[in-house]
Amino acid sequence: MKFQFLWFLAGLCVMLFVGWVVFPYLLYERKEEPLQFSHKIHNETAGMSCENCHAFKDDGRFTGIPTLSKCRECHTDIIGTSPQEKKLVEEYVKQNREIPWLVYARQPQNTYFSHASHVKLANISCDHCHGPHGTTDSLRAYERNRISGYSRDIGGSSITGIKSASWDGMNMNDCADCHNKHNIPNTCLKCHK
Amino acid sequence: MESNQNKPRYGMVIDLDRCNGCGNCTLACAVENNIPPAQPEENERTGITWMRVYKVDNDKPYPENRAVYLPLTCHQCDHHTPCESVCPQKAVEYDTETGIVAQIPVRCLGCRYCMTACPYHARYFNWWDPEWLKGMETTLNPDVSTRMRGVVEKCNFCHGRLQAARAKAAVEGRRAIADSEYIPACAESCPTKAIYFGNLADANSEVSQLAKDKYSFRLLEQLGTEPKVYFRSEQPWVHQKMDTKLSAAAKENAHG
Amino acid sequence: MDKQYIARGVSRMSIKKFGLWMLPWSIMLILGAYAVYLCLIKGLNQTNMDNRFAFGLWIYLDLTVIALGAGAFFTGFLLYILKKKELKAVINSAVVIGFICYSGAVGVLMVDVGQPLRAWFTFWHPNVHSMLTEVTFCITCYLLVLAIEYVPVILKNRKIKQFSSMLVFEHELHKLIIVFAAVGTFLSFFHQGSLGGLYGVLIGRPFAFRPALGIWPTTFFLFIISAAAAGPCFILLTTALASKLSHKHLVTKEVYQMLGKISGSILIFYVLLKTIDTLIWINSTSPSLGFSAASFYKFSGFGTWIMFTEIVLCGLIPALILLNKKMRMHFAWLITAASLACVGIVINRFVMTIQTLALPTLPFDQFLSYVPSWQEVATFLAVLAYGMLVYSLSFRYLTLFPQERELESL
Amino acid sequence: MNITRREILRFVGGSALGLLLTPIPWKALDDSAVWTQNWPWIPEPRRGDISFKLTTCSLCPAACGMRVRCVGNQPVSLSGIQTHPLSQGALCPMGIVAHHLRYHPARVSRPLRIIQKNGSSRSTAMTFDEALDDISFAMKDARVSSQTIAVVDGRPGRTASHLFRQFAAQVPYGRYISYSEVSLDVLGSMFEKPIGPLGYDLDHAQVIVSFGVPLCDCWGTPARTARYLGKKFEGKQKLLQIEAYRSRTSEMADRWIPIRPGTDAAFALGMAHVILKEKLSQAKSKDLSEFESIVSTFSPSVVAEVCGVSEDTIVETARVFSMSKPSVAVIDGLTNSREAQAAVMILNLLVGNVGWKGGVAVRREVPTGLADIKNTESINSNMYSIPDHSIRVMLIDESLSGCQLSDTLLQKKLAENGIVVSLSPFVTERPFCAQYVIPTPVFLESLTDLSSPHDSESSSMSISFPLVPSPTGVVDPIYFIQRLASAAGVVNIESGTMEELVKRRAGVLYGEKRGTVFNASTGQLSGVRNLLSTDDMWNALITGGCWIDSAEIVKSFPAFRLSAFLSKVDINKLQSGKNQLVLVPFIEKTVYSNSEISPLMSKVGQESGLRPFGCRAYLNPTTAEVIGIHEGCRIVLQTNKGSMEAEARYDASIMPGIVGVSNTTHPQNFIALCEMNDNAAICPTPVKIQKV
Repeated sequence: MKFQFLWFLAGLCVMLFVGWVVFPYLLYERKEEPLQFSHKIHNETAGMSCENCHAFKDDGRFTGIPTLSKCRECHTDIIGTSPQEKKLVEEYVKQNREIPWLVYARQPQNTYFSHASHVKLANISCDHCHGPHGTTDSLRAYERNRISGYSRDIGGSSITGIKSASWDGMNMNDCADCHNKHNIPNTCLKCHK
Repeated sequence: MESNQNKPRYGMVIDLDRCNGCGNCTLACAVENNIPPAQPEENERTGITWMRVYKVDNDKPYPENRAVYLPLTCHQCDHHTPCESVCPQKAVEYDTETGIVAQIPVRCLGCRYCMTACPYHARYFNWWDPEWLKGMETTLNPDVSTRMRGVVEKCNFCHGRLQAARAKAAVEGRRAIADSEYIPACAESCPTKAIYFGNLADANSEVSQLAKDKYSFRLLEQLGTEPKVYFRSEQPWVHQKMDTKLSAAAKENAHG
Repeated sequence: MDKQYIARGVSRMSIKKFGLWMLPWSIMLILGAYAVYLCLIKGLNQTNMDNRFAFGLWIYLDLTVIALGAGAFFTGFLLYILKKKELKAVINSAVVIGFICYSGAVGVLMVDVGQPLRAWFTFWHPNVHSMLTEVTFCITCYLLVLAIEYVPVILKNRKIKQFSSMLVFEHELHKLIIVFAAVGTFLSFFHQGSLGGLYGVLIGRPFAFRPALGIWPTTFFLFIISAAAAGPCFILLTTALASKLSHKHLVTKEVYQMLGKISGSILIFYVLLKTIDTLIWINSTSPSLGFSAASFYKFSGFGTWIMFTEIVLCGLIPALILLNKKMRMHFAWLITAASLACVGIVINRFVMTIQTLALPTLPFDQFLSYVPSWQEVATFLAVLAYGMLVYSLSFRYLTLFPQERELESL
Repeated sequence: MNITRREILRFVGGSALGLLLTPIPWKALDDSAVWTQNWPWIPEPRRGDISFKLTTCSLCPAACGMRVRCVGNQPVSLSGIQTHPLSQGALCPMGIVAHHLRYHPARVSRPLRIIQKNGSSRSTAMTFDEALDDISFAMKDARVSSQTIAVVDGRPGRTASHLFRQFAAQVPYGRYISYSEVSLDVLGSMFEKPIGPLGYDLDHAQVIVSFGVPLCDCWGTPARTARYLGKKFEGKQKLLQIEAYRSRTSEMADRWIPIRPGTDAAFALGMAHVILKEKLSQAKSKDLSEFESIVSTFSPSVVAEVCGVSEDTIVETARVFSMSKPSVAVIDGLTNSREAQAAVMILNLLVGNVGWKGGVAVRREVPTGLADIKNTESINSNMYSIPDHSIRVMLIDESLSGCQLSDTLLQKKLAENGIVVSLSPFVTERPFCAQYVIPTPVFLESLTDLSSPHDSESSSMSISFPLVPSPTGVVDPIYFIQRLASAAGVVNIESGTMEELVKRRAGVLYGEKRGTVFNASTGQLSGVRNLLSTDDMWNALITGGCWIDSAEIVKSFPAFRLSAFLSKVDINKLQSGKNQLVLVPFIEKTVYSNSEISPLMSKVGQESGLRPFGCRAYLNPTTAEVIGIHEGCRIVLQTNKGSMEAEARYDASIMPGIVGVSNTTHPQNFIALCEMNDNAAICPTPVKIQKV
């Protein structure tokens, strides 16, 4: 009898392992960014501020990750020693190709988000949602959900969806929770287009 | 539902005597809202035209036959919004901020119950996956998402334009937008200025003035859904055909 | 060769004959499966539905089969709650029919919606004001209940009985059957009703709209009662059909009588209410929305005769026949009346779904026509075929009619 | 050890329970739903900076100012410029989706040789030089056989037009053929000496008598309707629409006068008859007596019979027209016989509103700043004056869509061995007689100056400036003509790119210091005098601006002959089609006459039925019931030229006894059915109808 029960238990354990360890590993596809970028160097050594690249336009839109023209302002030619910069100048600036960044926080096309109203009106700091990435020295791998195609940052790092920080996860519930907390109306059209 | 005090309630007044049925509104709408061109098999009943111009005539024989062109779009019903209450999964929502009735295609499961509920037939189903000719997909409007087959869609007064206007205001530190900052594509594109758009909650706005005009009427007003799209015509037969208050009053006078 | 599966004391046709009988239905099912595949892969452009006729044959099918499938819950209700012991003779059959109707309906619904993979949103983000939400919840739950009620019938199979554990399980389950019957009844009352509400709430369709009693439009209650009336009739008919096809006495005359009597008494009640409701609609509801009721019947082919056929010909008349003991005793009359009653319900559901959409609402609208595409029809027939297959198998290998053994041994 | 079945069952049971305790089912459910929301095969709008650029629409001479919304450099939508003096923020249906034309399936980016073989045509790609060789060879051949080489220009008055004329002037037997608004050309040619370019000054007219011109349906400048409505509601302008069916225009018109199709000439001459009889005209014409004799047969009673209207209607219309000053009579040039056009133009001459404000405006030439052409008279001509089957090489500039000359006419003028070279961005049914197609840039890719719209009082000039590069292999019309000239050897022609030449023209205009310039970016209208430099002018013009000439009233005119085109006019001929079913085109003249339209136009045709779509026959219900045809059934239209299948549609706005036919899918099939007038335009054709 006891022995028979073991078989049941075995099945249970195997499945739990598959579900909690193997599945999450298989679910996400890791991709390296086309180019390494150090926020650290740019704001410490080059003494740039966030707004140099991530700025608002007069029409209320946010630049997000700047286009090549921004990089070109300094990197028309190689000015440093890093191989990554060499790559930037030779493969992108000189050939005038936009850098195909993999955007961690990229929302799907059906979602509308106004940085202006959150930053200018609600005075939310950038790292509240994006985390303190301003001082990082390198870019982590981009993880793509093989089924939904979303960046892992949207669903949050934990498969359970439990947030470890305010910037861990950017899906609808995260937005809704914050809106509810500050009783901002949660109507669909606020965030959908 | 919270009170809509001093919140805008966007609406339209369409002057039928000015409409020449050119179809600019339909096209401007399609361009603005990324509505794909027709599939070969598509027809008048399966096509997608958020803003649709009907030819309405007085049922008289030639040469007494008269007609007006009637641009028909979602009426953004204010009260007991028929489509909203029927959606099983909240893909339809009355936006208390603006009075606009939202349709969220990504939430929609395509049961089409809302379409049977809508008295104006202003809701359209994606019977096909959207397809654009090669290269044409580069002309899509980034402020509006494309839809997929099997979902319902409809007019939302070019909400993308409202969001853009709000963002602009936000950058300038303003919380509210001026009426002049927001106008849907159809109204903007009308060459004869037949479509007036604005805030009905503001008693002084051009639209609310026109809506009060004795020649203005609403379709199926008796249903009591308080649509926010008004029509206007000084031709008596139009009022008879649509049996409006005005024609009813006229009948009264005729009888005694 | 499959003798050991067939219940003791009853004889069934040879496996060959049975195979021949199953063949056409199987072909029908496969054809339907292909149509379904087309609809799921290419999208609903495969149907002849359109923006104006957004609901078509399939929704009509759903409303109809669920009304006819009501026999399951109602018989259960009568048997286990009201203790009408005679109905034990048909309860198994009723459960199987119920299961077929409901699973068929749910299956078709999954093809009918444009995005089946999002269907579960209804459970995750339900809009409690929507009749469709109510329908979805109740039907899925009730389908579960029916499945559970179906299990003991299967477990009683001669072969499966051999597993002792199964027998035990069956026994335990059977003790609980009354609970399921109660739950089933409760759920059914709601979704039968909300199916009626589905159209009754459509303020934008003055032809279908009905004022609310409490939170539900009158159609909510009319649908419950009409379903309750039609259910037993359908059981009666199917049983009669089964015994005709199998040349066997499956249940005693008394059972037929009882089903007929019950159905009749509910039907007469329904006809009364339906008449009152219609009068109110003609004189108050419809005019208040700016439409004279007459304006709905001025279109060729869709005159008032439909209303007459529905209420009088297929409502009042069968009700009277069923209530009249003499006529009820007469089997032919019984069958005729039962068929009429079912037809009445079928017409009612047609009027509610199809005619409502065909009628114009805007002053410049026209009366619309709609003809289903072959894909729609094939899917429709597939459900029929599926029903036939499941019922035939059940009839062959399971004990649907406990009385059969005695009646045949006589 | 051996594993029993039960053990396996237990294992499965355990893992089944385990599965429910893992995120797999829920995550899979959720993500698969998300997948349906972002299907990879559904195109996503491009992301990028939003900007607005200004230019001018080149689809027709109306030259509307356009505000182009761009994502990155990609135009995504078009809207009008509210402050624009001519277009006033209005666009037409084709204009509002013109940015799709670049992606039209019929677009060509390589020169094509088209071989016609019994009905079907086969096209093969070739290099630009190959095409050039073939054509110049044909030209040499033409010189030998002394056959005509014609350049056909649908949009005269452009810089390109000037180069075409230079070309025509220098090649032997060269002819330059233009056909902008033919009715005005007809009027012009009634004068003994040319009196300069003409235009209808509709804005200042008090009464407009329109013979079936879709004035309120995108004819001329799209802003026309709004302007008219404004005046109409103030009671300042009357529009009398004379037309067989209740078109959009007649719906809006102050009065609609339904006449039998094809009887416009009769009605106009009837009016003339009244005007002369009642001494309402002071016109001094050399051939007045001759004219009077012609008109004498057109007494109101007769005309009323022919047109199917009451006598009073004719008399009344004539009085209103001649008594209210200013007034103007308008007729569409491309769909009416020259007789009809002449008859209507005569009305303008009779009441003497030519050169009057609110009549037919006489404008001044807009200087090109290019070398003048010597023998202008000898090369300028119109299609009718060209003998049939005489053209060896015909170059048609279709690089800009707009009004088009009937293919039948072109065919008629072409020699047996004649070749047609079409300069066009598209290859479709349309240039069916072309042997060579030279691909040209399309709107938003091409740079061109635009001549004045024919419904405004004064000359104007604007520039459609490219916002996107054109695909490789596409050549500018003037580059082609320059290369062809040098290949032909005999010709020396203005050199330089389009931009250089147009810039020169702007410079000359600036030099002339006349007229005003509109600057779209500031919304300001300012006199050319007040501009600082020629660059100001140029920059204003290339960004949706325009130059408008100062109107001047012309005092004296050369003598004119009223009976010029009426030699063959015969009241009895005009009776044709009476008491029998007649076929008339039921195509909105302007809307679908454009060579190609955006696929999105399906919204106003195929998907809404707002405008004719497919092959349909529109009948008055009474007519239909007489023949026993019900809505939507398939019918066969049988004329003595051929037959065509169509879908019957009821339409109470169309005159009983008339079959209005639209064929948007294969226009040629329809044209093949119809009889043509001397203008090679469709005229009412008797037809029989059978059910399929």
